[in-house]
Order: sequence, then structure tokens, then C-alpha cells
Amino acid sequence: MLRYLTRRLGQAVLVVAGVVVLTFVIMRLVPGDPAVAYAGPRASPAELAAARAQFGLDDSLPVQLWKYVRDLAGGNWGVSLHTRQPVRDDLFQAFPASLELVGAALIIAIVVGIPLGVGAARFKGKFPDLSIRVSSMLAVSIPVFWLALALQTVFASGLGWFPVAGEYDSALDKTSPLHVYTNITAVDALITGNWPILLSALAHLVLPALVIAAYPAGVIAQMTRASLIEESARDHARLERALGFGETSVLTRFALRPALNPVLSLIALVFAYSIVNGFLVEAVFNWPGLGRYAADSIRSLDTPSIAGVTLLVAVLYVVANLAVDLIQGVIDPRMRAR
Amino acid sequence: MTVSASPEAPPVLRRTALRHLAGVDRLAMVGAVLLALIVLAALLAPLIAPYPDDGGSATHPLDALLPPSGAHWFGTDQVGRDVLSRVLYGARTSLLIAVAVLVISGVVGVVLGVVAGYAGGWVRDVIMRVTDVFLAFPALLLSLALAVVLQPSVTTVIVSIAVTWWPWYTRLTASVAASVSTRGFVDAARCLGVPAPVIAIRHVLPNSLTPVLVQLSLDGGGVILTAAALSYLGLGAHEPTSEWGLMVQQGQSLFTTDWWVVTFPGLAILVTAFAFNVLGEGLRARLAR
Amino acid sequence: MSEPVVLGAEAVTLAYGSTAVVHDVTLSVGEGGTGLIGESGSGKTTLARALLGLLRPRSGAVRYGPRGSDTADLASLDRKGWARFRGDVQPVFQDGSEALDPRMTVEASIGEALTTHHRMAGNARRERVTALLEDVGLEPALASRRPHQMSGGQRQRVAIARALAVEPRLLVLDEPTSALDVTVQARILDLLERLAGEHGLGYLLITHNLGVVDRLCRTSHVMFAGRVVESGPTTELLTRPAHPYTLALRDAVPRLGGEPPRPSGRTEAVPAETGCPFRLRCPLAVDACREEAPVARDLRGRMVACHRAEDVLAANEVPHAPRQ
Amino acid sequence: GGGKVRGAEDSPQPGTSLSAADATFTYVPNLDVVTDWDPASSYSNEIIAMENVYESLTRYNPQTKKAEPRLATSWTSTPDGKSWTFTLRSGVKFHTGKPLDAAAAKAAIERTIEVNQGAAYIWGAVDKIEAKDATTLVFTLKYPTALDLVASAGYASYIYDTTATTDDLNKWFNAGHDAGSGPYTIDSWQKGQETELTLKKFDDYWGGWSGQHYSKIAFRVTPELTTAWQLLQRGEVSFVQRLNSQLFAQASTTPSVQTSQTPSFQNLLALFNTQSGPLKDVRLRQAVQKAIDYDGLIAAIKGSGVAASGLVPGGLLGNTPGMTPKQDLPGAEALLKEAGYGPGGKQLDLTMTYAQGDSDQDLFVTLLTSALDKLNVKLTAKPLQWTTQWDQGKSKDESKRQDIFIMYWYPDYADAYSWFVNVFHSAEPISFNLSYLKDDAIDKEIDSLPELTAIDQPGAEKAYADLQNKIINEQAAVSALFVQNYQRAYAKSVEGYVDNPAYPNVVFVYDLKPGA
Amino acid sequence: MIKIRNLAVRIGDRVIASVPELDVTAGECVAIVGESGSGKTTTLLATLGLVEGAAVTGEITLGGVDVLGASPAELMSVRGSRAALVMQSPQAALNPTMRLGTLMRRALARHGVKGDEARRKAEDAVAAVLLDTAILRRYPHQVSGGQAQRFAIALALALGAEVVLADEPTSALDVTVQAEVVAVLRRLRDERGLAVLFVSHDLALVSTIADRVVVMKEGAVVESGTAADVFDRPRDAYTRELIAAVPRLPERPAETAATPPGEAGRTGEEET
Ligand SMILES: Nc1ncnc2c1ncn2[C@@H]1O[C@H](COP(=O)(O)OP(=O)(O)OP(=O)(O)O)[C@@H](O)[C@H]1O
Ligand SMILES: Nc1ncnc2c1ncn2[C@@H]1O[C@H](COP(=O)(O)OP(=O)(O)OP(=O)(O)O)[C@@H](O)[C@H]1O
Ligand SMILES: [Mg+2]
Ligand SMILES: [Mg+2]
Repeated sequence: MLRYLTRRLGQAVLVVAGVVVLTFVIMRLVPGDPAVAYAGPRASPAELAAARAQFGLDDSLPVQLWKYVRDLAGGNWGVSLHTRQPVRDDLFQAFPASLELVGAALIIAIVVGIPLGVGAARFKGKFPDLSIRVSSMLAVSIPVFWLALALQTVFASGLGWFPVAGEYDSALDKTSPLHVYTNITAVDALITGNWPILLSALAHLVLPALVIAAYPAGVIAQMTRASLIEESARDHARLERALGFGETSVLTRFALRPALNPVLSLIALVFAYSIVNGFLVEAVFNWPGLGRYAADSIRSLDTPSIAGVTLLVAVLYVVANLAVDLIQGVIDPRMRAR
Repeated sequence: MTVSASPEAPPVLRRTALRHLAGVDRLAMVGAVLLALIVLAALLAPLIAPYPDDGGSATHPLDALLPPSGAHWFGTDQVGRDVLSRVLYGARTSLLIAVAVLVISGVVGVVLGVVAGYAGGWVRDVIMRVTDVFLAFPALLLSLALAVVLQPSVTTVIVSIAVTWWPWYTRLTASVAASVSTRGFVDAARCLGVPAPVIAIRHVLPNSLTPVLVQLSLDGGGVILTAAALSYLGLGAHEPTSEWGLMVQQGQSLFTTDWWVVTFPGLAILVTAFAFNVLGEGLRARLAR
Repeated sequence: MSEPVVLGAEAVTLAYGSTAVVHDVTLSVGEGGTGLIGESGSGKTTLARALLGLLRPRSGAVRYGPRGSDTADLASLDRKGWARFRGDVQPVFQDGSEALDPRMTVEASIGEALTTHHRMAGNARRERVTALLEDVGLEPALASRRPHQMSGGQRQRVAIARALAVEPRLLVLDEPTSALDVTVQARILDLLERLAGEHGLGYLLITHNLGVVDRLCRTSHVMFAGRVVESGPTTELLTRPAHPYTLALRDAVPRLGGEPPRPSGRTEAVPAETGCPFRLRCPLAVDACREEAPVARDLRGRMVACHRAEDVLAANEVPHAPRQ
Repeated sequence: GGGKVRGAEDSPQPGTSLSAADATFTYVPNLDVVTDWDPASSYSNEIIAMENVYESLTRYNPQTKKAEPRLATSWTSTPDGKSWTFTLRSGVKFHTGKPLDAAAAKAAIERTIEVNQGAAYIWGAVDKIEAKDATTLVFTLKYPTALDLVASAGYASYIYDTTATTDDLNKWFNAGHDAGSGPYTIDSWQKGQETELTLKKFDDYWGGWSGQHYSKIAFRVTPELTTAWQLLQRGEVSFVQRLNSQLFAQASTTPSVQTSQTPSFQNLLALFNTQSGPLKDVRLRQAVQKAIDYDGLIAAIKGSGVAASGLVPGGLLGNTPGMTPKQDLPGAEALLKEAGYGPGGKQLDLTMTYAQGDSDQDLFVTLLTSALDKLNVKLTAKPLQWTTQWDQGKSKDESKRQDIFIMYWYPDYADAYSWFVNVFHSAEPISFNLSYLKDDAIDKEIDSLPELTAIDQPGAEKAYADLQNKIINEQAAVSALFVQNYQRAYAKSVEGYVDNPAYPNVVFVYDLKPGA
Repeated sequence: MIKIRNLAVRIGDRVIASVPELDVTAGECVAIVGESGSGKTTTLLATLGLVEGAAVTGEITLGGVDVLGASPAELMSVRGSRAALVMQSPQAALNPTMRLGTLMRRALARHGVKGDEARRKAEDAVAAVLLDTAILRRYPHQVSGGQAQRFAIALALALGAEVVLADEPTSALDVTVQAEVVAVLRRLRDERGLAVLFVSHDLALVSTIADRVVVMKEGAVVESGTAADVFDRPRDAYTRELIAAVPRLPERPAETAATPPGEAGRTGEEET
């Protein structure tokens, strides 16, 4: 297990290094002179030169890359051109909200997707299976931005069940101020026992989280189903049936655990994917996350910010994968033996 | 003295993904039929679109935002174009993008994958690590970054999605090719003295293709969604090209007032992606058997 | 026929990744059949792959050449050398459906060998394919079939025909019949025996079926946990084993109408890491077996790696082996 | 305990409820509010907050078309228009607690002039400022100008406490501090948050808080128009800056919502690159001008704008009737043919930049690309954030500049001069003259405008007409596409709202009454 | 224990297994032999009511329960408690994510045995197949094939099964390990009267341990009878072919005199 882990860790580090290089390359491709953008339209030549020096644009490319890597490692992710704040601070500011949204979405997706997958596998070929397959495939096929508009129109402004937009009711800041630890509103409200804000945050979370959850719930259900069907056709499932266990027991108490492995890998994948999918949804729901920051960065050709967002999500992907490897080790003893 | 053939041939992988159609389930058939209809609609768009010019550069601002009616089944958009015609023409763009992305990334991915899988050793390690790096960028993210660098256009969409798409096929092909490479017939070919590149092309490649073909059909929906998302963000197709994502983006603020402008292109994306997904899933299930 | 050739392993150690699965094995294949037996996973296939030049030894060498001194290390062969080697040594693998490209017709599969080695094409090639198929007892009509359209026995015959197409001098047969039904097995073995005789081929026959080696091989090697533990004339080996593993193997094989096989000892143990790898299973193990790995030594016409080989031999002279 | 508390530091204790007097006015902008907090250089969207935090000497009244008292209670000028004396309101305090007197006002304006960014050019005529006494401020001008109008400008006209800090004032401002005298002061500012900014009442405001006023203003950034509309409909917000015409139509029939539509001083310009790229050829510029479907555009934007006649919107001196352009595709085709392009000729490739997220501009892009497509002209239109679009336009590398630049223009104070001096007067480096027009004769005529306006109105009128003919017809440097109508929607409970087009998008919240 | 009459398993119109008559009584060891695909496994699974995707007709009685007529609940209670299954590939037949003890505990609980009694039964059963109880704390990948097979038998014992249905229980094992598993089965048969119905294609093995033999070919029974009858007086041509194909070994010295090198195997040459 330890060796396996160190090897995976080594690979992860390599991938992150590659991600950094690739990000750097893309950044250099972006048209427009970041120094001009930063120094402002009326900058004097001297100010411009200073900006150029600050961005290290005078060095050769390898030197720039080296400095870039060094700065990243030192926690300096550059200064955003459009917010004029350090990119790292911007990301710290925006990321928790995105994490909150995607975290909630993934929880929904898992809580919904896995049981649906189990149900479909249980009734393979019958009506419940067919309807679950069709609906999960619809969930996977629906464009999120469109779903966001539809749900918002129907459930927020139409039926009025949920708030239209926002992260929580900011009027509550005055009546029950929130102490911030993690910057994730719902979590902070929960750990400080701030019920009004927690309720408000959860109510605001429902719709956007549902929208983002659609895709992962669909793929998780599909994968769970396929994996379970495969697992339940294995020899051990036959033995379990021969021991007198019913079909449902075989699926849920025996086959599910070994079947979860591919589902877990999938969750790591859809995690990063959902963050980016969230970019499309955050605008509709006014969610103050990475999505808006990324959109603004892209529309203002803000290279340091684009690089920062790209890097953050890519690193998250790598981390999520590592985490899944660990969980898989816990769930499946064969992994530990590797 | 001959040994008689066994009563039934063992279930081995057949030649192409298409052959799998014979055995896929009804749901997948629905997908195949839907997809065929969409392809047909795309091909025949100039003939079946009620206002073919509206699929291109015609505008009729005075007829803007007419609700669905006999004359305009799907209503008209902000500049008075027939939404049905644009949806039909949009199928061309979307399918063009899907096919181009899948072909480009499929070819690149499969070639690299076969090399990695068959060569093994450090060649495989290098290719797989590079692949991992690209995989770490969710398709939309890298496409976003790239689409900023390149001018927004259909070509940009194709290039930027393909850049993020190939690693999947490399990964898949590499693992299949690696396992194919350990199979007896590859060893046998090596023992016959067949040169390595010939083995890779003649034996490993054809035997590694089926899962990739299935994955390709499964991914058609993903490409269409990503392309739509890029266009939706203003980084993809642009006027006067008919593109579903672009149509949704432009009509977005009309969702509550003139629903048809957004709803029909959105449904078109949904149905097409659904068709791809259903078909691909059916093929995959068939392959797993 | 030209001068006889030998193919041999010299102190070969083989590994997958960092784990060695074959340790320091020496054996050679020449005229007549050579048997290689041993339990599943003991490294037989791995060794065969090394002998075929498909796997590079981690240490030691695979040597090949005319009988005598001027054999060459495979690692040092140039292109021409490889071509000659490939023309001389051909494999037949365990599973015919594995050994044939599922997408190729029989004609294409056999034809590939003909094209590669004899630059045959067109009609000449087709005729040769027909002849080869007849040679292995198949109807020429099968030429247009693909593997999945044939039975296991037919496939195995096609694989043999393909090997013969090269006109090799040595065959490496890795469990050529174990995937087949017993009735088919017998026919394939007959065929191999006949062909080897007709073409004057040397072969290495890998199997875990003692009956088969006994029938087809003059000398045999017994492997356990990646090591050759005993080698010598086959009949000698099977009638009077000198290694406890060979003995256990022989005694555990059920015989038609015979006694139920007797368990020999503690069978669940995995091979030992230190000392004699067999000692955890060995009913005769003594302290020495734990402390020191036995090296192969010559004992009454065979090589055996066991501290207690003499005792095994002695015990085996009487009807029932004593147990501890 | 522990943890940072979100929101303002002086929050009431948990559990206390809001009284009716604590009414909050929630403004929904569609872009981030603040990019620059420095009142000297601020020249962007933050005006919607700034005008409630800072005050200028005068304020323009669109009804009377005159400047009205604000910090200045009265003013006089000499007949030659070159000397202006303002009498300041006494007893006014900055939010810093210091008194606002003539010396402070002089210091503020002088700093703004010195910083010379944003709209600082408005003070271009000023030669000298003197603080005669605590309430008397005298300006000496280099040439005659309507300084009362200048002082009412939306940007660069703020009077602020230049002594607010001993450190770098600009840095201090941009950390989220203010030093204004207006009715509201910064409560909390969190860039990137949904509620980016909240303002709270300034207790010592000279106007007093005796009547009914909103005590807080929250700015809730909502990029999506439909989302904004739904928020308003649900009563969660008070005022939506921008809707599209469809939503506006829906709003005007929704009982819980009020609407207001006002013709603005803001028009949409398409600026053609006269210096580099294919449009260097005047025939091609004219062809593009003729390809634009002006009537179609007006129809498509459905009431959110009216046809433009020349560069100057109605209601301003310089507006010239009879200059409304018409689409002329055959004419465009003929011009293209002449230049070797058009159907059957070479394909002409043009690039265009415009502002992200403006549905009216989207419509224009759709119409123009479609029309040009028929003429074998391929237009690549790229939506960008304003600053990015602007930076590209200003690029020193001419090859990086666009062929067509789309932007709204409105005067910094109610005077047409701004269109000409900023947009069509040659300038180095490039600022807003994004058609890159460089014509000495035009420059000279523009330079004569302020004086003419101050002393010879008919002459000014003629000069404006002549200039517009030159710039639009002869040089084909620009097409004025339409004049915007401000379409606002706000909650029924908001009382007393009047749109003031001289201050685009600004709501003077102090003037409103929170209703039921 | 097992009584089969006129069993036919069909997929479409194809009969993949048909068995006119087959009985297994307590303490008896019955073997099904035949070529690959002849329907051996199918017959075995049909006995437990575990065939999927095929139509099963006829009459099967398992421990007194009519398998084809029983409700799912009845079937589930027969499985495990009266009849147990041992499968071909030892590790694959055990859930990879579960300790052997957990599987045992759950299986016992399924049939109503819990707590101390369950632990005692588990330990007894494990001991009865000559395994250390430590094995209960292992995962399948941590045990050898022979151990896994014996554990499968222990499962049957712990549940009190009277008959074990074994599908090529030793074909994946080394002959030395096979001997071990076979010995355990034989001992349990002798000591406890356990009935065994097993599938094999190793005729030699069958000949040494089976009381009765059923020979199948292409889905049909071609011959059945006592082991002695079938091996000594095969009536069917296919059976004869099977027997002839069994490779012969040089006999052990105790049984025959040493044969000269190279000649030993030729004694049993089949007639072709
Ligand atoms: N490609 C491989 N990578 C890693 N380990 C392998 C590989 N192939 C075989 N092994 C391991 O090497 C050892 C020897 O395997 P090998 O196939 O040579 O055994 P064998 O004697 O041929 O067995 P069998 O009788 O089952 O064919 C086994 O422990 C096996 O698990
Ligand atoms: N679920 C199924 N679907 C289709 N065909 C099946 C199914 N199960 C078994 N068969 C077919 O039924 C026949 C008998 O199969 P069975 O597994 O009983 O044979 P077997 O005698 O056990 O063979 P082996 O010795 O290879 O295990 C075979 O031809 C097999 O292909
Ligand atoms: Mg092997
Ligand atoms: Mg079977």
C-alpha cells in the first residue's frame, strides 16, 4: 500500500508539473500585453517598463518558466489584471463558494445516483430499469445552462419554492452575523450553529446544486448499474445466491462494494468536470464562485487569472484522483495489496 | 480426420461497432434511429427547412419574436429568423463539430495509444504522463483557455475540444493495446519475425479498435454539449452560423418572455446528446457481454 | 536436414517489473522432445517466452545455434541473426483462439508466416496454405474461416500449421492441448508426435500433465516456484523421483481406476522466501532446508536440487513412502 | 467567538430585528460595481455608487436642461465666460469628519487635474482656482466654457477630502475607503461577492435625515437579465439597472413593479478603423455603413432605443435632424465591387470588438454579420470586457487593432462637445478616438466648439452640423446606430424615482422614499 | 437429497442440458463428466434453481423442496442450508472486498444462526476442513486456492448443508492441492454422510472417487451408472473415447515394475 501510494504520489507530482508547464504555454499564447493591461492606458513608459519587469516579460521563455514555477511554489500566483488583487487571494475568495456548490451537487448526485443505479440493476431489463436508464441518460444529455434557466423559471420565479439567486440572504448578515472559518457559507453556518443563515444557504443551494448534480447523478447511476450488473454476474455473486441470499441482498450487501471502484474513479472525474460545469450555472444563479471569476478573466484576457483558475482546477483534479485512490484502498482490499 | 466445428461460435468481438448494432437493445435502437433522423435533417436542411435562407444570413427584424404558428412552427428569433430552420441548420454545425472532433481526437488518440500500449516501457510512460497532464484539464476548461487564444469560430471549437479530447482515447487504446499485445497472436507474430510496426498496425490496432469506437459514439453527446457550452460562452461559433449553443445564449434573456427562442435549440442539444448517449451505452453494454 | 541446433537457457533469471519469477534456470532443447513440468504459476510460460526471445533475461543468457560451441547469445544477434532464429524456432501456444488473430482468416494467418519467411504470395501461397492444412488434418475449405468460426481443436491445428509453415527446426510447445477437451487433446498430441517425427523437429513441451511428457519427451525438467528442482530422463524421473515435489506431483495425479490421490502434506503454504522454496510443503524438510537453498547436483543420472534427494530415492524404492 | 465576521464591523448583535427605518435600497447592476475607488480617476461603472457617496458642485437637471445647486448654492460668471465664482454650502462635512470648505474643494479639483486620468480633461479650460474665503471658490479659465455644466459632470467633478490620509491617497481609496460628503458612505465592500457593496447613511449629511429615506444601499451584481427580473418580481431587490425590451414590456404589465423609460444622451457607435486594416479604404467604410440595417436594428431592439440622427442625441445642442441613415445594400455592393471585393470578388475579412453581455449589441452584431455575409464580407465579432476591448483598441501595434469598434458614448456632462473632442479629435496616445481619425481640419473645427458654444450658439450649431457631415459622410469614420432609451424597472415600494440621463444608471437614493 | 426427472434447460429452441434421471442420496458421490459445453454446469445450477435466462422444465427435488415450483423465499431457504455450491475458480468465487469470516457470519445470519453459536459453528466448520481459524480474518486474495476451496466447503458445513454441488472444484488447482481438497471431501462424506454432486472433466479423478457417473455430451446424458460399470464396461462410444483419451502414467513402482525409458506411456495408447 505504501509503495503504491508513493508511486501514485510521484505520478501526481509529475502531472502537476506538466499542468504547470502547459498552463504557462497557454498563458504565453494569449494575445495582448499583460503589462499594458496592468499598467493602465495612460501609463508612462517608465511605469510600463516597471510593469514589464514585474511580470518578468523581459526574460527569455525558459527563465520566465522557471520564475513562474518558483513563484507558484512560493505562493505567488501573480496579480490579476482585472481585479488587481493577487490571484491567489481572488481564488481563495471565489473558490469556497464553488466548492460549496459542487460539493452539494456531488452529494446529491451520489445520494441519488447510486440508489438509482442499484435499482436499475436490481430490475435489469424491466420497467424500473428502463425508466432509470432513460432518465439518467436525459440527465447526462441536458445542457446545464438550459436546465439552469428552466429550473429557475419554474421553481424559483414560477412556483416560488426556492430563492431565485444568490448564496444566502445577505440581510441576515445584520441579524445573525456569520463567523467565517472555512469561507463555505453553509459549513460555517453549521459549525457555528447559525441556523437562520444555514437555512437560507441551503434554500439558495438547492436549485443550482440540482442543476449541476444532473450530469454526475446520471453518469453515476449508469456506472453503478453497469458495474453492479457486471459484478453480480461474477462467480462470487453466484456463490452468494447459492448461500440463500436474495437478489437484493446480493446486490446491496455483496456486489455493491466491489462494484463501487469504477464509480469512485468516476466521481473524481466528474468532480473537476462539475466545477467547470458550474461556471455555466453560477452566472444564472448569481453564485459568487469561480465561474464568474473565470468568465470575467476570460473576457478580459486576464492571463494570470486564467492561469490561476486553470491550475487550481487541474490540481484539484489530481488531488481528487489521489483521494479516490485512497478510498478505493479502503473499500477494496485488493488495492491495498498492490 | 477433422474436428467438427463447435455448435456455436464463442462470443468474440466482431469486426466493427456497427455490427454490434445487430445485438443492441431496443433503447439503443431508439438512439440509432434518432441519430439517423438528425443526420438526415442535417443533410437535408436546405430542402426541408421552411426558410432555408434563415439558416444563413437572412434577417427579418420586423418579424422578430413571433410565437410558434403555422408559418413558423418554432416561432422566430430576435431578428425574425425562423427558429425551426435555424435548428435544422444548427444540426449541421453540431454534427460537423462532433464528427470532426471525434475523428481528430480519435485518430490522434488511437495512434498514440497503440504506440504506448504496444511499445510499453519508457515510451508508454512518457505518452501516458503527457496524457495525464491533458486529462487533468476538464475539456471545457482547457477549451475555454484555448478559445480565448484563438479567434472564436467553428474551427476553434473543433481544435480546442479535440485538444482536450484525444487523451481519453489514448488512455483507452493504450490499455486495450497493452492487453492485446500480451495476447498469443501478437507473440506468435513476433515469433514469425513480423516487424514491430507491422505488428502494431496489422494485429494490435484492429484488435484494439472496438472499445474506442464504442467510446466515440458515447462521446458524441459530450462533444455536442461542450461545443454548445463554448458557443454559449461566446467562444465558439458566431453569427450568422446557426449553432444551438449560440442560439441558447442569445435567447437566454428571453426565456421567460419568448420561451421558444431558447427552448427549441436547447431541446435539439438534449435530443442529439441523448441519441449519442443511448446508442453508445447500448454498444458498450453489448461489448461488455 | 542440416546440422542439428540447440536452444538453451544459461543461468537465466526472468522478471516482470521488479519481481523475479524465474531464478537461475539452465536447460537446453535439442533433438527429441524435452519436457517441462511444474505447477501452475511456476514460471514455465515465462521461461518459454525467454527462449523464444520475447522476454529479455534479467541475467544469464539464452543461447542458440548449431550443436557444438558456436552458439550465440540472443541478445547479441543482429538482424540477420534474428531472422534466422525466427525461421528456426517457432512456438505453439496453449490456446489456439488466443494464438490466432481473431480478425484474420486462416489463410491470412498462415500466409503471414509464408510471406514473412518465404516471400510467397498469390497462388503459390494459397497452394502452400492448402498443403499445410492437409498436413495437420484440416480441410482446405477452412482457409477462409476466422478463428471464432472454428472449434478449439481446429484452431490449435491451424496454429501448428502456421508454425510449420516457417519450416522450423525447433518448436516450443506451451501447453498446446490444455485448453482442449480430452478427446481432442489426444488427437492433437498424436499429430504433434507424428509431425515432429516426420520433420525431424526438436521441441520443448510444456505441460502439467505428467502422462503427456511421459509419452512425448525423452528428458524432462520439473519446475517449482521459478526454479528447476529436478531434471533427467523422463521415465526415470517419474518412476523414481528424487525430489519430494516430483514425488508429490506424481503421487497426486489420479490414475484411471486407481486409488484416490493422496495429499502429501501442507499444501496451502506459498513458496518459502528463504532456504529451499519447497520446504514449507515438504514432508521431509529438516533444519538444513530452512537454512540453505539446495543447489542442483548430479545424482544417479539426473540433476536434483534437494538436500534429501538420497532419502527420497531410497524411500521410493519401497512401496509406500514413509511420512513424518 | 473566533472567525472573521462577514458583513460590517458595527453589525448589531444577533437577534435584533430590522426596523422600518432601516430600509435598504437594493440596486441590481449587471456588471461588477467598483473598479476604481479613487474619485479623481474613477471613470467606470462605480459611478452608480460614487454619486451617492461623493458630491459635485452642481447637478444637471434634464428637465430644465440647467445645472442646479448641489455643494455650490449659487454661482456667477463674467460675460466673457472666463471667470466663474461659486458659493459653497456651509456646514458641510466630509465623511472623514473634516469640514468641506473652498480650500478643500480647490484641493480636490486640483488633485483631480493633476492625476489627469479618467474624465479629468473636463477641467481642461481651468487656468487657476482660488479659495477666496471658506465658501467662495473662483475659477479663472483659459477659454470660455460653461463651467457650471462642467462641474456637474458625472466623473472627475467630485469634491473630496484630500487630507483623508497621510499615506498614498489612491491606495487608501482603493482599499475601500471614501472621503466624500454625500448622503451615504461605504459600509462593506467585497469584490466578487454577490452583494458586492453596501452603503450606509452618513449621519452628519448636510441634507439631514429627518424625512423618509433609505438608510442603506446594497449593490447586488446579477449578470443575467432574467435572473435580475425574477429577483425584482419576487420583491428581493428594489431596482434593476437594465432589462431587455421583452422583459421591460413584461415589467410594465406586472402590478408589483414600476417602470420608467427615458430617452438618454447615450448612443451606440460603430467606429471604423481609418488608419490600418482593410477599412483604411474609405469606400469599404462607406460600404459597411450602407450595409447596416438601421431600421431593422431599431425594430429588433423593440423600444430600448430610437433612431439616431447624426452623432448628437436629441435634447442636446448640436443634434442635427435629417441625418438618420438607411440601409443601402446595392450601394454597399457597388462600393465593395469598386474596391475589388463583394460577391464574386475577394472575401473581405473584418474584425469587430464589442461589449460582452449587452443584448442590444448582440442584435446589432447578428444583423451586421448577416448583412455583410450576403456581401461576401466575413465579420468576426468578439465580445470582450470593456477594459479588454479598450486595451486592444488602444494597442500600439496597429495590427492588433480591430476594424470595427462598438461602444456606447455619452457625455461626461450635458454637452455634445464630448463626442467630438474625445472620439474624433486626433490624439496621441490613442484614448477614445478609436476610429483613429487624424484630420487637421476636423481637429481645428472641434477646438473651436467650446468657445462657440459659450458665445455663439447658432455658429456652434452650424459647426456641429458641418463636423457631423465630415465625420460621418465624408470620412465614414463612424455610424451612429441608435440612441438608447433607459428602461428601468423598480419595486412598487420605491417612491420618487426620476431618471437623470446625465448620470447614466445612477439612482440618487437619498431623493427616494421607501414606501410600503 | 437430489432427485431430478426429465430436466430440460432450453435457450430458445436449443436444449443446452437435458437429464432424464439423476439421484443423489446421502453419503453418495456422483460425478458429471463430459466435454466442454455439454451442459454440466447448467445441470448443476438448475438443481439449485440458479439458471438465468433459460427455460427449465421437468422435476427437481432438492432436500425435499420442489425447486421449480417453490416460491423464491422457499428456494432461498433451501440454498445454503441444505445444499451448498463450490465453484471452479477458488478466489473468484469469494467476494474480494469481504473477509472470509464476514461472509461466513452473514451466511449464518441469513439462516438464522447468530452470536456465539455462529462463531462456534464457523470455527468448527473451518477446523473440519483442516484450516486454521485465522483464515476467517483474511481476504480472499490472501488465501491460496486450496484454502479457498476448502473454505467454500466449510461454508457448506457450517450451514449444515447435506449436499455439496461442486462445479469443477479442483480444475484450477495444482494436482497436489487437488489431492488435498478431494481428501477433505471424502473424509466429510465418510464421517458425516455428506452427499456430493460434482462436475469434472478429469475422468481419472472421477474414476477414483465417484460412486456413480453421468456422462454428458452436447446437452444430453449419453450414459450413467455406477463408476465401476461406466469405466469397466462403457456402453456408449463417446464414453469409450473419453476413457481412451485419459493419459496414462508410468505406474508407481509398488504397482508395476519399472518400465524401460521411453516406453512407459505407450501401454494405454488409444485406438484411432
Ligand atoms: N505479464 C506478467 N506480469 C507480471 N507477472 C506475471 C506475468 N505473467 C506471469 N506472471 C507471473 O509470473 C509467474 C510465472 O508465470 P508463468 O505464466 O510463467 O507460469 P506457468 O508456469 O506458465 O503457469 P501456468 O501453468 O498457469 O501456465 C506467476 O506467478 C505469474 O503470476
Ligand atoms: N446464459 C447462457 N446463455 C446462452 N448460452 C448458455 C448460457 N449458459 C450456458 N450456455 C450454453 O449452454 C451450453 C452448456 O453450458 P454449460 O456451462 O452447462 O457447459 P459445461 O458442460 O459446464 O461446459 P464447461 O466444461 O466448459 O464448463 C453451452 O453451449 C453454453 O454455451
Ligand atoms: Mg503457462
Ligand atoms: Mg462448466
